[in-house]
Amino acid sequence: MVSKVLIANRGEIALRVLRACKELGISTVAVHSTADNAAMHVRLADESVCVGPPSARDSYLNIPQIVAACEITGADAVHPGYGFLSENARFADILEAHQLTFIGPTASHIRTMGDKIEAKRTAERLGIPVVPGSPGAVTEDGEAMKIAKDIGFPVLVKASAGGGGRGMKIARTEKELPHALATARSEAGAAFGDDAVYIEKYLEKPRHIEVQVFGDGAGNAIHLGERDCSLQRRNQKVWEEANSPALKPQQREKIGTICAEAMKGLQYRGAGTIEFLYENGEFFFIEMNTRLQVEHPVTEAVTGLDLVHEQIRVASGDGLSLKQEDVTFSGHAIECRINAEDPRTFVPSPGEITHYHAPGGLGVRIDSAVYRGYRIPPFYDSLVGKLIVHGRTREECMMRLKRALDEFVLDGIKTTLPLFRDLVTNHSVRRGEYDIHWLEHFLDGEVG
Amino acid sequence: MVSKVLIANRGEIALRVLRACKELGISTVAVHSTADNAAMHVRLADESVCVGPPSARDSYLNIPQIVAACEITGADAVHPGYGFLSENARFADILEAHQLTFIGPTASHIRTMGDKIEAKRTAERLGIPVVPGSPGAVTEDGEAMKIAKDIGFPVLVKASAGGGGRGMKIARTEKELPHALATARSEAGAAFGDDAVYIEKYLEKPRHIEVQVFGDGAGNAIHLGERDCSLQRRNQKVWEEANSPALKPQQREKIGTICAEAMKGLQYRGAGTIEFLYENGEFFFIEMNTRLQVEHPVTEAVTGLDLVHEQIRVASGDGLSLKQEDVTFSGHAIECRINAEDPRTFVPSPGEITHYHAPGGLGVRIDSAVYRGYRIPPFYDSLVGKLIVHGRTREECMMRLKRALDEFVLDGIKTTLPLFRDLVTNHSVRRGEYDIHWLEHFLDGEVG
Amino acid sequence: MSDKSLDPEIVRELAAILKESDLTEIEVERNSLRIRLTRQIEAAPIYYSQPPMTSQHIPAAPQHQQAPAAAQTQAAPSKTGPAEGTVTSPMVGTVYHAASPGSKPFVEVGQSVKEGETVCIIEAMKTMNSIPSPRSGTVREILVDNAQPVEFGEPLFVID
Amino acid sequence: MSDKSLDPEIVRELAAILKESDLTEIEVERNSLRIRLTRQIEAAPIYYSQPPMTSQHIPAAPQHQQAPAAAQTQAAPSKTGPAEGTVTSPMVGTVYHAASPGSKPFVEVGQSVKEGETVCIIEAMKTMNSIPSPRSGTVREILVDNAQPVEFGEPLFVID
Repeated sequence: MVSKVLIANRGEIALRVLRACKELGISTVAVHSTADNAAMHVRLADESVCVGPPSARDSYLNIPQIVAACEITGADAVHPGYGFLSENARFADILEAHQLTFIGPTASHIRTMGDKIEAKRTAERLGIPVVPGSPGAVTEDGEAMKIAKDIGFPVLVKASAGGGGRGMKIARTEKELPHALATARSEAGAAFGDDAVYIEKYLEKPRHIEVQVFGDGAGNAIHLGERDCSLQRRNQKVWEEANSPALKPQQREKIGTICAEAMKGLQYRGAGTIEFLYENGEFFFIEMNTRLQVEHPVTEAVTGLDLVHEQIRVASGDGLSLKQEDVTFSGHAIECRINAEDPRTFVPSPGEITHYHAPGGLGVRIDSAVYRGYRIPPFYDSLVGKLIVHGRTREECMMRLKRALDEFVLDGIKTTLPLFRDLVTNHSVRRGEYDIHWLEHFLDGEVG
Repeated sequence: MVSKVLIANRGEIALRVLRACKELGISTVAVHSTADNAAMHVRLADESVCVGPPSARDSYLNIPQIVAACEITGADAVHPGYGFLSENARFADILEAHQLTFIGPTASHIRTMGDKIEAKRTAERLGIPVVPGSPGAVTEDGEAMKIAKDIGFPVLVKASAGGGGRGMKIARTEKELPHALATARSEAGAAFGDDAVYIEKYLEKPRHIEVQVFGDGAGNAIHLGERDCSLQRRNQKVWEEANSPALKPQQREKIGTICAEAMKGLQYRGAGTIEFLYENGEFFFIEMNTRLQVEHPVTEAVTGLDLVHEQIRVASGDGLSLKQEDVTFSGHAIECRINAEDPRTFVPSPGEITHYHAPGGLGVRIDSAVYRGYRIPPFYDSLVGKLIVHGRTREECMMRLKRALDEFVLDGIKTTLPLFRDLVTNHSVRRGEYDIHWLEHFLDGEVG
Repeated sequence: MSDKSLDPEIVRELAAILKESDLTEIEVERNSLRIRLTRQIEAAPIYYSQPPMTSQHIPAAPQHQQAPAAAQTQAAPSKTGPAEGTVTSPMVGTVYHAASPGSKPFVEVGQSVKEGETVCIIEAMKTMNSIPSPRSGTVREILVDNAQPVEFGEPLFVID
Repeated sequence: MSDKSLDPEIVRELAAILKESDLTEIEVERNSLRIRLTRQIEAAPIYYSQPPMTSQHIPAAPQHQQAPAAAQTQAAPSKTGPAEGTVTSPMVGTVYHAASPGSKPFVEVGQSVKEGETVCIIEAMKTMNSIPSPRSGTVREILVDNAQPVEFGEPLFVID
């Protein structure tokens, strides 16, 4: 097993990784910017190294400094957390060149999944369902109609060179298709100087469902069920749960098995997440994240596994601690991402935490690196903590979440706690009836 | 189900019960003395009633005031927690007379188990193993020898009227018995004016192992496995774990089944704990507690059940939520009782908590009613919080406990946290090799 | 205090009072102006499920908490503590100002009472308990309504 | 500030009051205007696994933390912050005072250096980086040993 892990991150995830290391008897090195001298992960680590000024580019993203920190401390492995360098293939390459263990997948897998087109192609090859559409640009209206009928209406006509919604038109019926094609082409031409368009199935009200996978890098791989992260605001996940209120056990097993088999085929190493849009019983690949996710604790709550322990095991060459048949799902878990933001406008609210008291009791987990008197620096993301609640049923989980939210004291800054207090009693959320657009509609006052 | 529960207790257990009520959608009434106006359970309850001055006798033990508090708030049930009125049969009777639900067993069962002799007789009748001994006073040396040989040496000769160790002699061999009898008789005569003695099996190095039981009051009963509470100081439990490091699964099932069957026979209602001394594979009944125990969270951690939910269900007449075959045991859990006491002298240390930061992360539960700025009143017991840690194995649990103890900040008063930091790395504790005398020897510097 | 000119002298005055009187906080509010001064001891955390006003003042003066039992979250109790001559409830129960509905109240404001004279009845556990006046004097205030539930220590009357 | 006229003098006045009267906080609110002054921030919690001396002083003066990376728990850093003329490390690595073992050190105490002159080498990622003096002056102190690991911002020399 690795003996000294440098944690190339900050905030709650640095603390999360530090805890796992301590529990495995592994020494820890915290790196930090000058803005994070007083951070919890720095205080609790066995050693710490300041690697640069507040700007992330010069500190947490500064590869030479982080490698030098490994050298002067004798760390033999690096855990990148999420964000920052976690999906940086070059970083993984450099660590390897320095005989340092990167606790994550191979640089080549990071590269493959980091490229949208390559990722989709790879997913398709591995048997993962992708959004059906034209294989490439469609130039002829007759061909377009044939493809559209094949995949079924509604369809989306998208500019091949596109982005940002321009050159994007929905055709809900056969009748609407010619007009959609014409409009998209002319918009695409005007916007990108290239009028090539392609056709894709359009999902009206999809859910975001993702499957947690784990591989040992030698062809063994398992899945740990799904997480439902449909409650999003501007593509930022806000509330995640496992299991999804929308899936039946057979569906879980089916998509899970597909993902696990794909990871076996890829000889994937470590933790990964395969993200899908889900609608009407069908899954459509979005992307794969080749790292630990923010929302991994809900999977830990329902499986009883420690995913960071597992990552370190795999990175140390000890393989997975369990087989697929040993994985069981028990109860229900929800995570709320508590951000230092105004709960309505989402304007960040850095500053000093004047009172802090986390809820406790049965089934409540807090992952947070803040404390009373801690000053949230304005340089990094606004996540101040995660509240993860487990119950035997979704109903019990929701009731427990409600009481935990009521107990939470976090003063001095604005947080999204009031939003969660609204959501936990909301009728639609209680019934699990939401899609990826629901939260934005709710915030706009369009749904109750 | 009951609709409004008055919680006739204070501190962490009042908060524990309050949380369960909130999770079940039941309204809560806190009662408190004038010393506890700022207590957490008062702050978080839907309603609160001050029932008297600081002295427990005039407030938390003041039955008329507590019943009056039910009247003015319209509470229809009372949860007594542990201690205070929890094993007061008269209180249970009075509540019944006022058509209030007592969340606990019948007054008659409280009475039976509250009387040492009656409890032992009842246990024996129900098939629970008791310490073998003479059925009553032994007057004749020959008879004494016959009994001693039957139960096996060493034996204890005890004054029938005794207490406090006087008139108590150990005979390790047949040869020692006549002298032990003579000495015990003369000491008993001198101390109690009654020289009657009886004989009991003497246990050299027993463990304290207790079985959690639950009955529905209608003849259905289950057991939830055991807790090992051998780490004690002056008969006060300090550290509890489930499962016991000393028991094999078959032993757990055997003693558990005996206890569950006994509770069926008794038509026991609610939560109860049957305490045993355990030595060389044998169990010997000590007493039965007809209430929730301080250490119930370790059972919750390994079974996934919420014992207070279960108590409220049963008290509401909804029966047990599960059958014996649905009970499973998963992983290992340890509870540390953090007291406001000097960690070596155990002198209480009331006062203001100047810093408080509880550990978080996977597998860590905190049950505590204190907070930064809270002033621990000198009138009640010194428990400031319970740290409960769960892991997939005992080793993982111990490592997690160690890192959680390292994170715990509780300043301004002395606490027993340093003792637990010593224990968690102690060789004997790590191997689970301890009996009920071990901790006192350890504190005296006699074991390492 | 006029809106336009905040005289710093007033704050200095308050600060001096705060210090010499060993208080922890002074708050002055008049019309749109509000001045608050604090000193030393940390305030306890504010809990979400109760209005901060109530809970914040409890630690500072526990014996002065006077929120009616069944309505703790309704109104903040008097922040200054009981007035001289306050008679508090010795028990939990329901207050009655008269021996039976419709009969004359035991006491009224302005009335003289003798020590030991019944000033109200508190019902608890179906029992009517006569509450005697702790002193002879004049009833200045009646602080509870008829049939109001009270907790231990809750102010009932001002008699001096 | 547009609320009629907030004379900054008032804030200065309030600050003086806060300081001289040993308060911890003053808050003034008027219509849409609110003034709040606080003083004397509490020390952060003390963590068990690190000596309080180190961690307590971090919040007060983050830029002054100078504990050597690999020996953070050994000694408390200077509490007063770097002296005038301190040259800090621009990178993480291992300091060498001479170009090769046995050769003459780049600088010694009392020696004059010119701006841009190499004062030491820091090795990081197998690369030797020359560290130039940021100014011309006299070497007053050498704060790190040869072959000592340093973190970003760690004081190396005092040159004035």
